[in-house]
Amino acid sequence: MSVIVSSLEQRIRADNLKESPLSTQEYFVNMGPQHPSTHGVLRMVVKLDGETVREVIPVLGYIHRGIEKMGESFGYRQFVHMTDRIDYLSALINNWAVSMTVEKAAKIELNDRIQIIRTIMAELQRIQSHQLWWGVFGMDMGAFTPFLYGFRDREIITDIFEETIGARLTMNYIQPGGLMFDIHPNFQKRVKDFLKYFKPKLEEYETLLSGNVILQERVRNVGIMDAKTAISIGATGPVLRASGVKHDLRKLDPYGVYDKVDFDVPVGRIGDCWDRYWVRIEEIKQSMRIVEQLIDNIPEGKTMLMKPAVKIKLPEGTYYSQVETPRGVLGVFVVSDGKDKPYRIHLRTPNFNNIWSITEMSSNWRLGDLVAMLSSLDVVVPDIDR
Amino acid sequence: MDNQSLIAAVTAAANNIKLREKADRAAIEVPAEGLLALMQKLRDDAQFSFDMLCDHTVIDWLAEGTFEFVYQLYSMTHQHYLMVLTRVSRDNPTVPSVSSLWKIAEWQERECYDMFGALYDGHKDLRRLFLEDDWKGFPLRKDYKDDFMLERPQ
Amino acid sequence: MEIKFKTLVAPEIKRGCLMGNMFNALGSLWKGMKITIYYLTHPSTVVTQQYPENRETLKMMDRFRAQLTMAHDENGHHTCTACGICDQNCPNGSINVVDRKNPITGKKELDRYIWRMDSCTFCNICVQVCPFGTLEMKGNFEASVYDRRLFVYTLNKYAGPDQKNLLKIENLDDRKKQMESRDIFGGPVPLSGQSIAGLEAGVFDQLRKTEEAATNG
Amino acid sequence: MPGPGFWPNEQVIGEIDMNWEIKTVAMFASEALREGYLGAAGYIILGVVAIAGFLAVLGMVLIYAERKVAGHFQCRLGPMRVGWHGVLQTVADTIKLFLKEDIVPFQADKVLHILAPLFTLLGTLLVLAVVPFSPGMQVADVNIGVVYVTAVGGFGVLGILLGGWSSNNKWSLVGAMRAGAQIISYEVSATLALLVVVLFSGSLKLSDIILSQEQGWWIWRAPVVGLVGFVIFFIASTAEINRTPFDLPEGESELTAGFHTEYSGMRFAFFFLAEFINMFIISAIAATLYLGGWMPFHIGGLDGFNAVMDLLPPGAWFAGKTSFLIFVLMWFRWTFPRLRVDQLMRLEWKILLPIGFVNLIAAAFMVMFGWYYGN
Repeated sequence: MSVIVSSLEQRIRADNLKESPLSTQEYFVNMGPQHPSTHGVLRMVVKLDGETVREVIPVLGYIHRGIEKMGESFGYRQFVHMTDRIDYLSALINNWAVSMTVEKAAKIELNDRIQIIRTIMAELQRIQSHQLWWGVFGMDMGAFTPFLYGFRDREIITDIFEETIGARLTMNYIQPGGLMFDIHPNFQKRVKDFLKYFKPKLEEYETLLSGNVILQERVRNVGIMDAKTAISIGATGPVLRASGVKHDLRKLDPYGVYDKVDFDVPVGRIGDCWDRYWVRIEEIKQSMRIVEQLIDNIPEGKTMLMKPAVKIKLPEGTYYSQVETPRGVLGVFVVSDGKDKPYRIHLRTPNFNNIWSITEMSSNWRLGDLVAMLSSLDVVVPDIDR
Repeated sequence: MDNQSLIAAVTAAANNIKLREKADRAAIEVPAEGLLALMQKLRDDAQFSFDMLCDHTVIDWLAEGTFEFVYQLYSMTHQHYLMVLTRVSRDNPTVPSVSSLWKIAEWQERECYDMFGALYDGHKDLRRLFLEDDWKGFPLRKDYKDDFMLERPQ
Repeated sequence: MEIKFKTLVAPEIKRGCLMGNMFNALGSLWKGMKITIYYLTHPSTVVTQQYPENRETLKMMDRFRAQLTMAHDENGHHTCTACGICDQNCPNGSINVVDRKNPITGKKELDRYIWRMDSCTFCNICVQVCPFGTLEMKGNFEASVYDRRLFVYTLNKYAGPDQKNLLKIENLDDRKKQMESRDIFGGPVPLSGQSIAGLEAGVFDQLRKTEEAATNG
Repeated sequence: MPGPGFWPNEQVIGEIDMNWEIKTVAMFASEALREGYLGAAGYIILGVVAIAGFLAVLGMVLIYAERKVAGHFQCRLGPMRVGWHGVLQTVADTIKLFLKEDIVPFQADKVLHILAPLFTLLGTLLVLAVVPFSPGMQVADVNIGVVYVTAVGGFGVLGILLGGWSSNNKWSLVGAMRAGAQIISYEVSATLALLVVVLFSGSLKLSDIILSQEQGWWIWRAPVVGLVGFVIFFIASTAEINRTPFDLPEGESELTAGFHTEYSGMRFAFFFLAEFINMFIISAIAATLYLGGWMPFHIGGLDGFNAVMDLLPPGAWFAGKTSFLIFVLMWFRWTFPRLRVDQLMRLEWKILLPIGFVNLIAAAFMVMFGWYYGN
């Protein structure tokens, strides 16, 4: 058995040797870890031929914090707050994923109040994540104004979160066995106000950016990824749906109350940047529909079904459950040996898979297209590195 | 296909397959030698058509001296899951690479190499994914120690 | 397997004639420009908050997790029994409950409740698990200081029995005897009276005064 | 070669009522030269100081205006802290940039790295010399003004190319190459659009071009052709000065900062200043050629109306037109996304240039047959 272990330097050197003397000189540039459009500390070694991208090698690990290792020394309830920090734009949904794994393993049946509040919170989180993405997408395309419009509207949702949860980004609200607090008395009113406020704003988004001819030219037929590649890469969420695959865990493997609400799943046509853009914009509308259906129908009930101080012990075995975050499927894989701490906890994060599609779709496009593709994948770097 | 019939079909399709108890999904254990052939079958057989490698990771069973390789398979056409597990010795943790079957396996295997020192036979570009190239040791192993680690007070 | 749920499919690209495309393109640009000029001409849409100037009107939400505080009632009694559940449940060891034997009765009681704000992740688990409702997350969000060693707070204002045990003592003077006052910066790390390498003695006293002045005023 | 009288309107331009007194600093200087060198030198120094002072003040005002306008476009307030509503913000920034360390990257071409921002600023300064602010407020009224503007305006690209090349940074180099390709391409369209006005007015001198618009501005006096020419000139000039949607050379999200990635402190400030002054210059040139410069809004034949329009001083007209065009540039910048490299080239060579050619030919015919208002 021969297993070759190499390093990045060796890889680049090998590529340099392969160049034929007749071709124009290709050169490597480091895009990141400090680059405005890699949204954090993603580093890509880009092989360029003039302005044309020949190859992209993502180099990861700049924000690797060993959350899985830490998880082995945390109790289940304590581990929940670590998931706020993997994909900080879907903190509540990540909390839900861990809580759901624990609840399934410990066989806790939740009441409707908890499930409905969780669903509303998750959908609000999805909306605000997509709002931020929309703004950042505009900025990567060179239009700075959408960035601030996106943030302006996202602020209202973060205020709603702040009122009920007490935190704006790393929330740790959905806990094994229920919710950390009951909702604030103002919650329903504020959410309804937000929906009323945001609907015309969403139309504005579409006029300002989606309809713009320059944006259309930039994103149409750029970065096409077909369904087969997308599945083979394991891409999930809007990236997969944009490629035309009808896959949404909220429909296929419903958790919460997604089986009781009425919503559609937007699906793209060819899997270009425009489809990914369109899918996300449509998802905002669908999420608003879900919230609208649920916000007036929150039943009475307890919001915490476990004693908070009790250490949770899961029976021996392996547990795997998944949720649909704004960026795709987040899977939590827990190996329990019967103690109050997981023997091994592994997070299957959506961005880890999604980011690799950049290596598939980027060759022979321009540098500006690379930025568009990267932005259309909606990458959150801590989610890749964990 | 539901879990029962899926496991029945998989067991009929290949030899040496054990059912994995204590798992919340359909799960089977196979020996490392038959892994690649089984995976090929699972992907290509229209009955299973597991076209997506949802997740891949390793469990370090320190007390037993083994590594357990976990493959979470998902089928987009049939919407069913299957967990495939295989055990190898900790001393020579080598399994055949499935990166020829699923593209993402290349990166998932690199992560497992990075974190556990698991080796994959037939992997084209096996190098560290998250840590530096000159990092000593494999952090997610249970017996990993380094100078910066803090012990949590129990 | 059939896909049972309803899906929306992305609309196809509309291709018109050359001149039509050109006018559509210019029209789309103009529509975008109309939106931005709307916001320029409507100053009421400005959302900027002039932060240090609007301190008077700025109100944080009541559940906002700014700082961990220990509730003291009007007599200055807290309800902490030094059980240490919060200490055990804290994910990153930010809480250190130091207990002691009461010099008079010999019972276990709280000496110092030390909270390290610099390592706290504000996950709120300590508040949630406290069986006596002693802790709460609230207060001043402007926590920045010039020396991070000042992030080690002692939360209890006195060392002594909790509210329940104190109320058993009828005589107020006897109560006072059991309560030994504790300082917010009196924790072990920054201000225990020891000099720290590189800093002259008395620097912390000075810092403490400024901090206190800032918190009170 | 057509003989005299071939151009039907040849006499018309000569017959324009010259009631505007055109005096420039250069004229004063040459008059003073007859009496001695000292006076002439005084006028020359006056001109240089006037331009330099104007440049500094204008740069600050424009930067402040851009930040304020951008802020309100984006539901923000813009600078609010330094001075009343942040009016001194640019002063503070300038002081900061002056005090910052001037970094020359390792293994960079030092001489060129230091010279590059000066080249860019120089090109800008030279164009400023012929901008007619108002009758008499002009440093030099060159009789080949339009050619001068085109020639000297192209000087700025040299600084950008040198800066990008000498920085020893791949991002800078990509930015500089983009800038080179873009500016040189778009200069063609801009020049073609300038020629339209030269045809109509029959002169290359900027003051003559303004005077030829006494009966009305070329943008509407030459039906369709004037408007098309104006739009082409404006788009091409936007691309020439690297502003959104054509800000590829410094496209922040792609090239970090493009050609000035490695510049800091004062040298960065020079690039920055040149960018803003360029914005003023192209607005001023567009206003001069198509919107009559300092010439009030006149309609040939309506003397009463024209008299009312003359109540506003010419300087105010110039300032108004120019600031409107500058505002439009800012409006573009804070609304549009950026184009891609190949789309940028396609827009120039496949759309703007053919339209520009057709427009020029149409203009030539219109001049020949006198098909324009006020003829």
